[in-house]
Amino acid sequence: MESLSPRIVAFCCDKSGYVAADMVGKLGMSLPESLEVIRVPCAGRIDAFHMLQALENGADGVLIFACHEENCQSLSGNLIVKARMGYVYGMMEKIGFERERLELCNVATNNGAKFAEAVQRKYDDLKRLGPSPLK
Amino acid sequence: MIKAEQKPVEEILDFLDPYNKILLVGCNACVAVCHAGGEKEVGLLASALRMARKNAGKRLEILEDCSTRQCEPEFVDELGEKAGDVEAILSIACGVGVQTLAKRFPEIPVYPGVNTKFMGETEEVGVWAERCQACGNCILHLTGGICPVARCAKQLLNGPCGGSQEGNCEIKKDVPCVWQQIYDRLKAIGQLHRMEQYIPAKKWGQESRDSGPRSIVREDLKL
Amino acid sequence: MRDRNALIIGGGIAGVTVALELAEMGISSTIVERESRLGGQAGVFACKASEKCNKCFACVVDNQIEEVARRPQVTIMTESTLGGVSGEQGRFKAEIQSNGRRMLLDASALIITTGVDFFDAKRKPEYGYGIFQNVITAHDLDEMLRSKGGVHRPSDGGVPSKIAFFQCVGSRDETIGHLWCSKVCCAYALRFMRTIRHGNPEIQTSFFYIDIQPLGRSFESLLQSCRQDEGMRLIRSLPSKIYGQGRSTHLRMRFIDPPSGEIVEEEFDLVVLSIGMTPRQDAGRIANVLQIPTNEEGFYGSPPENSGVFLSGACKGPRDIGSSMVDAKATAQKIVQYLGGI
Amino acid sequence: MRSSEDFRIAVFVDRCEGTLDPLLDEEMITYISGLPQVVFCDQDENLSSPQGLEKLTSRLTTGQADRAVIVGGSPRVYEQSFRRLNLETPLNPYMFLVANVREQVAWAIHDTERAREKAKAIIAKTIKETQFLSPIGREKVEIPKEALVIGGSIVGIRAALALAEANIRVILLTRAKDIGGKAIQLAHFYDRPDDVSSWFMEQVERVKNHPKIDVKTSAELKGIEGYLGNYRVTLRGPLGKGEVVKGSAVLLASGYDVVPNTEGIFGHRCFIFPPQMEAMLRDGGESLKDEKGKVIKTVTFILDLVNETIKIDSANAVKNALLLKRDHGCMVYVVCRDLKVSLDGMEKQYREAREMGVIFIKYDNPPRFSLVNGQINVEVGEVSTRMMGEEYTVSILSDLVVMSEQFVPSRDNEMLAHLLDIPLPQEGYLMDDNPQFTQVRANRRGVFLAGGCRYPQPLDEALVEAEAAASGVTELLSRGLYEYDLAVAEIDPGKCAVCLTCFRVCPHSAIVVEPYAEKNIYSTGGYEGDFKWRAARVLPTQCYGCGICVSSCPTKAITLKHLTDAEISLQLGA
Repeated sequence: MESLSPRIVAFCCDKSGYVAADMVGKLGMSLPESLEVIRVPCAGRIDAFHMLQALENGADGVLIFACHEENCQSLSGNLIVKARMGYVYGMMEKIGFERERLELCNVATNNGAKFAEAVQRKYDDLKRLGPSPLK
Repeated sequence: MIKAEQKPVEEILDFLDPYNKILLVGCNACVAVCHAGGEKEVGLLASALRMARKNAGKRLEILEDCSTRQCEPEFVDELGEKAGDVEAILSIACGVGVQTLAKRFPEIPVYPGVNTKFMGETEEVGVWAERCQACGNCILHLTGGICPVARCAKQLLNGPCGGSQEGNCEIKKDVPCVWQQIYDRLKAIGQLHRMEQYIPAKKWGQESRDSGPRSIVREDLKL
Repeated sequence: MRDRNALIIGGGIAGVTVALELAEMGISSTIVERESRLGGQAGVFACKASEKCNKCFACVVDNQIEEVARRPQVTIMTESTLGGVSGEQGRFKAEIQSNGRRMLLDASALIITTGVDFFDAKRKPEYGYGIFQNVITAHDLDEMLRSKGGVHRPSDGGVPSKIAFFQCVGSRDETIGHLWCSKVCCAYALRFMRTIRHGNPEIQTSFFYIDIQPLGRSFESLLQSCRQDEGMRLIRSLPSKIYGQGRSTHLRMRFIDPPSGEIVEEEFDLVVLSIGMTPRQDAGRIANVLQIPTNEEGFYGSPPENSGVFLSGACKGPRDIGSSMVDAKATAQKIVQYLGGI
Repeated sequence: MRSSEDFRIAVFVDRCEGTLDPLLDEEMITYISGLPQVVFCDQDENLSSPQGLEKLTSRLTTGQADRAVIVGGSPRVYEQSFRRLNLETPLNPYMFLVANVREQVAWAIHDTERAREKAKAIIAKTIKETQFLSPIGREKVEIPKEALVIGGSIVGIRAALALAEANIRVILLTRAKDIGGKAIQLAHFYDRPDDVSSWFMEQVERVKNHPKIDVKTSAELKGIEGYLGNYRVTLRGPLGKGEVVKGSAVLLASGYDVVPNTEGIFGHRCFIFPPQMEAMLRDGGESLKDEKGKVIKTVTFILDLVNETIKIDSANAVKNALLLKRDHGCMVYVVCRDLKVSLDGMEKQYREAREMGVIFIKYDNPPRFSLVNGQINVEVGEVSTRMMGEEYTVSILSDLVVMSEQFVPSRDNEMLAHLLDIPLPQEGYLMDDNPQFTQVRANRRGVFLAGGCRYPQPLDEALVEAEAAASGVTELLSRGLYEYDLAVAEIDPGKCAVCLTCFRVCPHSAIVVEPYAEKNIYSTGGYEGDFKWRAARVLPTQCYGCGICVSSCPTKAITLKHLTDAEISLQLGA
């Protein structure tokens, strides 16, 4: 049954994404159980290596929840992770992963609804796309 | 320092195709500084290669390591044990490191994972520019500290070509003409007269690598 | 050195920020908040980012509330109100009603951060708030964005295709005696338009105004991006009345089209009223209790110097989140000076 | 590292006042208790309450466990209550991990069976993750109650006074020959009757005579270095050898610049700028006269050709229009795109001005200027006079045209941004408007800014900002000590390639490159004596623990103590 429930790794900045994730339930919205939330102090903590590692360990998709541009407590953490994603996209293309399997989503602490929506959209995308080529 | 950049991963995959177990070795010196071959890059490349091979249905086992400096025999020796049971070595050090490995492990094929580009300077994070060609006979004292050998597309030694336009190079239009820069610099330091000083053609055959590989021998340091 | 504890009346963004700042300076405080949660009006605002942050500061409110709960120096009393104050300056005894109980609190400084009420849009019946389902206030839109993540028509839940934003509803309006500008509404409405257009580029938006009022440092770039967006019309005109059309959810309005000077009619399927800020209903009572002056508009004027009573935030006059916070920090500095420094 | 068998993990299950009951049934508790290395599994109805935490503390004093996992709500909740209650647990606070099974599981996965499975997976992973925990210490540094204020404008003056009144010693630096700035140009406040110059002189006197304030004029900045508690500013001295002044924190109040707007008929005697208008109103008698002694009857203010989104000119124009009308009987026109009334009390003044006969004209197309018999003719189309698509223009023959000057970023901003390593966005004002910095704080701990160096603001708002920035400084200095967790990045100098990447990417200027390493990548040591290699080093007082440097380091020489790569890898299922 695994193929029915895409495994999504969500890196969540503690200043925005993680708080938004906590808010989802409070709004009465839901999250798929195959979502794995990884709390990081800033999106800039996430290296290209972590994104690849998530894929290598069987994630069907990787979401990165960072603060909106010009709203990062570390000024550029969200821009840095975006730049690193550029590198990973290039690599993914060459090693046989669809680009849709990695996405950046900018949220604020109070964006619970946006968080839930982004996860659901990715979930649906990944279902359409099928399981990770590694499976 | 030496600047390098990662080879296209498909090229690496191509020459690794016959192997099932390799050693991937980085170098924590120059290539680490330019983010092409340090310990972090070892992890990144290894992960990407494993996935590509898994995708292709041909698993690849990768041992990972990173030398302190791959151009030193002692540091390379430390790899001995790991190298013992792999079919090939992928080095993401500069070309020097690859050769040090090849010399040290005569039985094992060694492949380069980066393209060694030039000796250069860091302009900002992620941007490096060529500054020295190791021509073997420095003329920077004549050119205001700006090297026409490394930075002029035509390696002209006595002023710009006719194609220098509005201070830019005619071959690489977004790059400043180095002779314009040399002129400005000499003017700024009050040495404009050096523009008139003739720089003789370089003896490529004697000083540079055209006469074959060079070596430096310091008798006073040799043991 | 005097006793150093402060009583903060009002747990909106200004009150919370004063408490946080004082806590960092080693001064303990009690926040008395009438509602069941901290944050006040701004506590339910939504993020108004588009492709980047539009500097609405709503997220900062959430951060500050979470932060203040971490401070051992801050006591938070919700569902509580100030009854009366006795004692001399610097040694106040405040009577607090909390969940039906009365209690007396000592305080060396009193800080009023009671904020504002929003204008009741029903007082402008010509705009049809409370009559037409698809006429909402900016405050309603904020809550909608916060809880649903997107904009929809209340009548049928559909995504609107044309939204009109009316400025100065309850501000700059002599007919209701509101001779003040609420300062924040232009920027808020423009940010709404940016965030809505970012999420749903097919929605057309129109902004009806008297004068565009700048707010804060980023306003210039906000205004530029609005002017450049073809899906946003900035119309210097205020419609006089909104008409419903039988069973249709669409709303018709008449206004002077500035480029031509002609009276035109246009239909929209969602109207957002930028309701202004008004003095709190009980502002007069608190002013009496604490003997602080109110100005002609009904907002608080400065209390006498060295009285130990301080004002902060929008209770002095309309303010946005950002300037309320700056004001609260400045107030904290005044309090620490009053209490003898660090 | 010890083998994982040695770990003894305490599990505290927070039932969150019954809300987690469906999830945390008996089977779940048995499951948790049965996980490897779990020495006990306690339950509490409300773990984040003082009572709950007290129980947790006493349970841990038995020393049975050396690390703990809390199963319950969001980690943010427990971090909050731990800090609030200043909890002294027998375990280091960094020996705890939280398995969040409430917000993101119980509340967000509505099928109980699925939620339970998810909770189990999260708990098991968290238990495993405890193997990477290690205690993280806390340190403190002394912070002298001294601050540096840069900029001698009224904003700097107000900030210096606010600090001094809070018992902080202040050195006020200004490059000018005397303190003052642009506020001295004003004749009147817009919102109160007081005389600006006497108010202003009083402020200046207070600063100059304050025992805690040291004013240094003609102070040219040469360099700024240091960190919270120890900022050092080098001043350019006469003989190249500069004086060094010290402060625990830096408050920038360096203001903005003004350039003349040369549109219109620049240079004509009837064509003046707002400061000249202020001067005329300050010095003029009952009737205002121009340079040639001619009585001024008609004055036109031109707004919004520059500074369209700044309120200063608009407020001053309304204020002066009222004065010209009331005290001097002038005919006054205010020509603007949008009249800015978003200042306290301004709408009323605007109305008053209109009632008194000041004429406000709003344009879409900029006005045109011409000379007619020694007067300036201002031609402008008023938007509300448009009819049938035609615009009617008005001509205003003016004795005086008051043209706004353009406010621009100070020419010092570039130097200050460079010296202090704070952002200088394209528009040229310091820092950006990033809400996380709540306007007055810079990215570098201990640096604050206020007033015109951020952007030009009306006097009253700038003064509030000055005090707000002062409060930021006061907070940091209030205890005389700065205490911080060492939950920061740490660099292994032996692995550092001194590539400077971290130094360059650190958003908080928390990394320095110093000679302190016994060895580095280029040498394995063996040097005699005091020789030390240069390597990057994190200043823990400045570090916010964001981890950007960690993931940028090409040699993996940097560790984020509270979230190592190993922990992330484990969570990723490696």
